[in-house]
Amino acid sequence: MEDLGLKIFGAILTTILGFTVGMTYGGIVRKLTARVQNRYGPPFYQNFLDLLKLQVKKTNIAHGFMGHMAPVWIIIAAVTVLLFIPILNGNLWFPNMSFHGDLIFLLYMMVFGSLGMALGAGQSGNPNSAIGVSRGLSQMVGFEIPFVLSLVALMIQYETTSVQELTQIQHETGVWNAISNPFAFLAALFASLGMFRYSPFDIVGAPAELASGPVSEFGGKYLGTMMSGGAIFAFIKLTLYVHLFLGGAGNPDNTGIIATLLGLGVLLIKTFTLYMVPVFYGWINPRYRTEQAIQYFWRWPTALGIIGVIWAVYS
Amino acid sequence: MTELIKEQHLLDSLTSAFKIKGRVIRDRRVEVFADKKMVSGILLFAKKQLGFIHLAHMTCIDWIDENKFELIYTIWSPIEKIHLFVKTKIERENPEMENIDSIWDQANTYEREIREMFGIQFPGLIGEQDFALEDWDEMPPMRKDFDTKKYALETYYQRPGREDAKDVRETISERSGTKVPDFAKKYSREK
Amino acid sequence: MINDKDSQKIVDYIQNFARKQSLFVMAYGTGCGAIEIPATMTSRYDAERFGIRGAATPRQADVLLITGYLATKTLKRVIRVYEQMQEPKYVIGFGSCTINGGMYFDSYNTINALEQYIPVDVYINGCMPRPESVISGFVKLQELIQQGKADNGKKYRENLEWYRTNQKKIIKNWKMPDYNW
Amino acid sequence: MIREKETTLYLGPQHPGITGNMMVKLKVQGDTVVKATTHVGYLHRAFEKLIEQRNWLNAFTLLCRFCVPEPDPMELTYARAVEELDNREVPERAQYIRVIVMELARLQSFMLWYAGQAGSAGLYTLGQWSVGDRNYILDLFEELTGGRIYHMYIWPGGVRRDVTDTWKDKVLKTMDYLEKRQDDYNQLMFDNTIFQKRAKGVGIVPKDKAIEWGVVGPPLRGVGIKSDVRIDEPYEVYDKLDFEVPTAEGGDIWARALVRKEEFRQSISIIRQAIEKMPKGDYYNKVPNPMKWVVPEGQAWAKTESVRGEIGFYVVSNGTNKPYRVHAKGAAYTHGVTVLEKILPGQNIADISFIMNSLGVCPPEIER
Amino acid sequence: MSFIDLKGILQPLGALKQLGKKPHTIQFPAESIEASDNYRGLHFNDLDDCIGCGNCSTICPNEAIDMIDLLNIKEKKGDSSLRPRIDNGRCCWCALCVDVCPTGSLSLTKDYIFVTEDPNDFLWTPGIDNKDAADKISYTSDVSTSISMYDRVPMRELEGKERVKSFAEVVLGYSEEEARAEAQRCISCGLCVEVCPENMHIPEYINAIAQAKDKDALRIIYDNNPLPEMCGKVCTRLCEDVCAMQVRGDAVAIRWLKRYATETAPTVELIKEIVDPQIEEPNGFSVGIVGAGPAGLTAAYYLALKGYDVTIYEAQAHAGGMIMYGIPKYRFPLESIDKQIQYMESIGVKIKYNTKVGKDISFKEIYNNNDAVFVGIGLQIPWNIGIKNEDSPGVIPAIDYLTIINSDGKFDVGKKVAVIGGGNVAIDGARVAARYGADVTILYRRRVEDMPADWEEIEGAEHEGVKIVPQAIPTKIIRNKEGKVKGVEYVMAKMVAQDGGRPRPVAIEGSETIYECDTVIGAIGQQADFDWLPENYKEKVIIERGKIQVNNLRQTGDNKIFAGGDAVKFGNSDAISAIADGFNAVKGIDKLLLNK
Repeated sequence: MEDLGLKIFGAILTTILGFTVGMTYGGIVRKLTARVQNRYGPPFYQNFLDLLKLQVKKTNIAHGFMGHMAPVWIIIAAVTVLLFIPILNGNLWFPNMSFHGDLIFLLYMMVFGSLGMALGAGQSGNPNSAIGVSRGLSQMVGFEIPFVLSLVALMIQYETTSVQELTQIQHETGVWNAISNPFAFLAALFASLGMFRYSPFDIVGAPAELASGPVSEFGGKYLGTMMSGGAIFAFIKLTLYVHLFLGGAGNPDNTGIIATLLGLGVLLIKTFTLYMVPVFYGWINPRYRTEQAIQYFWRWPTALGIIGVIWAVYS
Repeated sequence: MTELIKEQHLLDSLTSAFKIKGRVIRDRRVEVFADKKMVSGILLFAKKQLGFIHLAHMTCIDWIDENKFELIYTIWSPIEKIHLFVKTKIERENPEMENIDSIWDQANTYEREIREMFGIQFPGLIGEQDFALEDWDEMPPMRKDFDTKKYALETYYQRPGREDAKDVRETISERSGTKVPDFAKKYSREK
Repeated sequence: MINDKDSQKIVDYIQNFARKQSLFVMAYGTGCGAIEIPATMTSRYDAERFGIRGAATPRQADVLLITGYLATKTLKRVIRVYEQMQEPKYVIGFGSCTINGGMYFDSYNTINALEQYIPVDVYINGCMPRPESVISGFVKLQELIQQGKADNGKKYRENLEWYRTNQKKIIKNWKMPDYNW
Repeated sequence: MIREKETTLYLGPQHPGITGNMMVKLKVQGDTVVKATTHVGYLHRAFEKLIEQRNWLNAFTLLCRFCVPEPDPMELTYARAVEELDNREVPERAQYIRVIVMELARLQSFMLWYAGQAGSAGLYTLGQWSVGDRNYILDLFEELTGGRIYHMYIWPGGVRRDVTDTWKDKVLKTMDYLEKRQDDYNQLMFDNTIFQKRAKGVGIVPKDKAIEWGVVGPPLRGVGIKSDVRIDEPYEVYDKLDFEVPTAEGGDIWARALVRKEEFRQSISIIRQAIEKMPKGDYYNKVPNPMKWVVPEGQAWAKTESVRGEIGFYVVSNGTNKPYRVHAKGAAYTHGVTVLEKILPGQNIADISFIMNSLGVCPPEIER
Repeated sequence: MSFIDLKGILQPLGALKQLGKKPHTIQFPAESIEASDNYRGLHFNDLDDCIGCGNCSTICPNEAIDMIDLLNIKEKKGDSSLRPRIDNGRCCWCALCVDVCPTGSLSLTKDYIFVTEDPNDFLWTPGIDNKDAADKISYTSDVSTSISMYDRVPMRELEGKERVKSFAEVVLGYSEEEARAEAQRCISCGLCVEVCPENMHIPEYINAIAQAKDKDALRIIYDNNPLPEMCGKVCTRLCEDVCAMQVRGDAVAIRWLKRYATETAPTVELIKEIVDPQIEEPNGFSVGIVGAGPAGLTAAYYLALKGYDVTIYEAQAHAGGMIMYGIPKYRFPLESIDKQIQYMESIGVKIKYNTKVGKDISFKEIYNNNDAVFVGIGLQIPWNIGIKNEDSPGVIPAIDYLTIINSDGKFDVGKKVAVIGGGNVAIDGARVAARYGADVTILYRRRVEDMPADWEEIEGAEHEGVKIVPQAIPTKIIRNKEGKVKGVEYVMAKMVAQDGGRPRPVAIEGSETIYECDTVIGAIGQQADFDWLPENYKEKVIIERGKIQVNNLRQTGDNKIFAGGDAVKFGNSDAISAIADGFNAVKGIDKLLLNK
């Protein structure tokens, strides 16, 4: 039973790590955004304060069962997915519940959160929410195609559907998938722009068009919970990308404390660097219209994805 | 002063076509006074024949002493670069004026506003009854006999604390023990 | 359950700290003072330093800025927005117009004293208040929050009758959902 | 094809995308607008009624509040109308100062437009820059007039305070800075492929209908018609200054944006010329004691080019110390109602705010 | 569109260079930039400079300014002792209040932050609630930027050289346009009303003139002044000394405007038509008036309006008293007096000329035949100059000299004239002498700025070639062989400051100078003549230091006897005070007889 105890401890640790890192990244991005905009911006821990405030805000409105459920749904999805992601490659501290075929599982679970939100927003009866949800789903259809294509490329290339294994292969060969299959990586990278919902792909909650989109009717604890879910998801996506394409982090052969911390450091550097891509892109671009966004994903990223698949097949 | 040939020419063509009075105010400004019924004809003529394709502005003046409303249509010719004012006066009782939004679509907005603010009816005018106001059941507010200050004082909360204000003139009168006769009071300083 | 007064104090302190450091401002330009809001929020004055940011919908907002005069037509919407906001909520009145009618004191279509219709935490002087004033207003509000004095929603709930009477005096056609929280 | 269900969408009055405080009621099918109706009145303050209660000079404190983003043209137009009624000469120096103030007002308004146009499309960085930089112009105003937003500076007879040489130097310095900064803005906005995609072909004002619909200002120049009050009916000293009135073809948001981009340059150039040419002399032709100032009976119409288009004032005097009637017609009066209602159907709902910013819809100007 | 718009994607990346720049944010409140030098922030009022005219309150488009009574402000002339209080819930910072402030006491400061929970705090008094803001003043108005009209419309006058040729009126009066312009300068505060002994409705009639309602103006004037034409020409106009405009500029020409108003009615019929006096039914009481000077005429006019039977007893052949005989005709033409007298007579005032009380009729008779008596005798006996050889031929008191000339008499002043004194009478004497072609010099003990005469008179005299020798104390008259005047000897004086008073002239030893002249006109004041009054009345009517003691209603020790004019000890010795005496005596008589 020792093993289980460690796993539970690890699970809690993972959740805290994912949450903290996700929130802090958000804060740092706000700070950096401010610098680009010639100003100082809020402190990097601002997101925590926002969250705390939202949690202590009274929330007296309800929009039906799904209204209650949506945030819960999102946080459950987020934590679940988090637990299936290898935080550090083969590190015992983090309960990597990976199993064979978890990549496909993750693919579905990640949609799961958005789905919960969609259902909750749909029940709020706000037309902005409804339009926002439909836009969100359209956009998801847009970026899922190159994303899935790039994953498919990886799966074909290494004939595995386990994230753990993909990481391990990169660790062993020392060649990142980003290099071994650059087309798949690029396709995934473009798809990630859509995933993080910075402009030009912030069409879901475009303020000038839809107020705050799906979350229009959510405030207080609901919004706070969604925010934490979002933060964890951000961490998940980044970690997943790092493990899929950027060689992962952590050394499965050495799980001592120093090595673990070192591994975490590598993870943070890689994730943060990756995170900057959509952020940079967002600073300098206005938002697409929905159909333009879908067109965007279905053009270059999809083509790259297909090339990636072909590359994988023939390499 | 330059000769106002263009303006005079324009005025001549209008006065001869409609037998109306008018004058050249200054350069680029010509006005004609028309009967209520002729207005739409003049506007249409000006638009189609004389090139006044832009309705720059339209307004209403409440001449309460004459018991008339004056409607002013300001139109502009981008080619001649002249403003033409077509002015007409209508009765203040049950005022009604021809709707010209078939000539200029944008007249619709002006007419809705005038309908609301002065109570002039434009038969055939499309658009909701309310323009800027909501649930207004008093007299149309831009009429001269509507006292906005009185209305505001009655309707809205007045913050107390200013009752101790004094009038300089009255203070001085009081101190010197004289009174301003009633017939002179209208010349005292406005408050 | 926490019964200990001291621990309650600590909890209050933390709560208030979070509340004051994270003020989501309702993006509703009710009047002309709204022109200085962009200036306040953008790079020259950067109100985000205080955790002040915009919120697109009333559900998410903490602070309602009444930026100047309120036409009766807007008043109705403001009340609606205000009632949709979640507690704790705060109201800042901008400029002369909210205090005593400002330059529209004799207009038939604008209200004079804002606190007659919704409770107001802080009034900012000016016509219109410049960004420094606006920020001072926020700083003052933060002080009040930290001291636990700003409890706008409670005041409104408790005096709902009185507010309703005043509101209905102005708004002739009252067709609005009840305030039920 | 199955007809999608029509839904009603209310854009505003509380909505981040709306310019100011108004409401557009939309009938939409999917993402496409079928019918749009503008509802105004949320900012109705009864200006025209209030001005009738004030005396001739007092009125000008109200006037600048007609339209918040650009108060100065209102002051100027009113002043010019009253000067026409009163046969009052304005000293030449005052005319030059007025031109500088007008162009500075245009610049700051353009910068707000940059922010609005980009912000409504989700490009917030530009808004942060330009609105932040706009403060430098407001600082100039503050130094000249004592007020940041509401200057209450131009009044019948001239201007309220004289300009100093240090102020002129500051203006020139700020102009240099803005010229440099505008390149940054343009890099982010006009060079941006996504912005181009968003702006081109959207919100088209048809060329043959433009004048009839009452389109004025940059939107009219955006359809290729060279129309500007500053050249059509030159006022103040605009006829002594050398400037271009840019036009663009297409009538879409892109064309309007190009026009404004170039006008920004022209404004800077006008300010430089005006500062150079400004003569010495009086800045104010004193009006009598404002409480007793009586303007002769008559009616006058004055118009001025503001950033959104022409602004006209119809001022009527009945020979007393108060205006009998003042009617103001701003560009937004037609842009915000008729034109908007006409061009919105067929557009994507994502573009509504974008179009409104591009037309320069300013609700306080519509209902006053 | 190109295949791939690489430029369009990469170009915006230039924005990233901003990352390295230092933000231009002003981290308020930690740091802040100072507001500009003429920022329009909160008000500040210099309470000492403020005169409480309330012009700020009037111009305010938002009715944001109230005038309130501050207890710590002392009442003084030309100051309403009210001070502005601002309602910041109304203010729009247009700064019009600053621009119209006639004294420049009101200004705006660089302070603008004012945040509070209590909306009632926004009612505050600048200068009291922000005492320390005096060094943060930013927006002010000086004479050039203020929109108050500080420059008086100049009065057209005859040329100095032209004037001395005749007794034609020197001041030509305002044209309609000039009068309107001048009347528009008035801010209608009414501070002047208080100092006017008669409390005329000055703001009202000026406003009427500004609004081109000249007839109404005249009516307002006649409400409490039946001799406006006289006042419009020769009033001492104390009002103009406290005019709000005079603090930083020229006072409004109140006197000239009154004069202008009276010009609208050139004939008696017109006056009657315009003023439309409402004469009440005779009430059966009769009042006798001694002396047809301004006081007596005023009393007579208002008594007659109230239905009294009024009779004036005048010793001279003309009514008007001092204004008839003491003022030269170039200032106040004969027709004007006649017109006013005729108007009085037309409403029922009876005047018995050439009837000197005590000689042609006894005072007792008047006293017994009337229900009340009003005494307005004025001052006829000149003071002596008090120097050696004063009784020489060629030395004449100014008042006698003027009386002779005004009675169409001739008086040969010779070639050179010395006038001793600095009051209006002295200047009148000098200017009249100048009109007879004499070379005139005025000798005055103090400095020119100390002269009690009007500055306009002094200026006028100078234009007419009158020389003024200030700080000259006459010591004796030098006679020639025939005993006639040959010259005046005087010493120069230096001014020595004196506690609690104006500086005193002190003679400088050894500075004796002789001014040679043919005539010396002494003008250092007059006293009343009470010889006509029987002793038993004199006891009741208390006379102290040559003047009659009266109460507020101008009632003397004898209930039935009222008194006014220069002969009573009340107010100044000028025409407008005399009119005030007459006006107030009417109230007293009303109270006595009708108990109103």
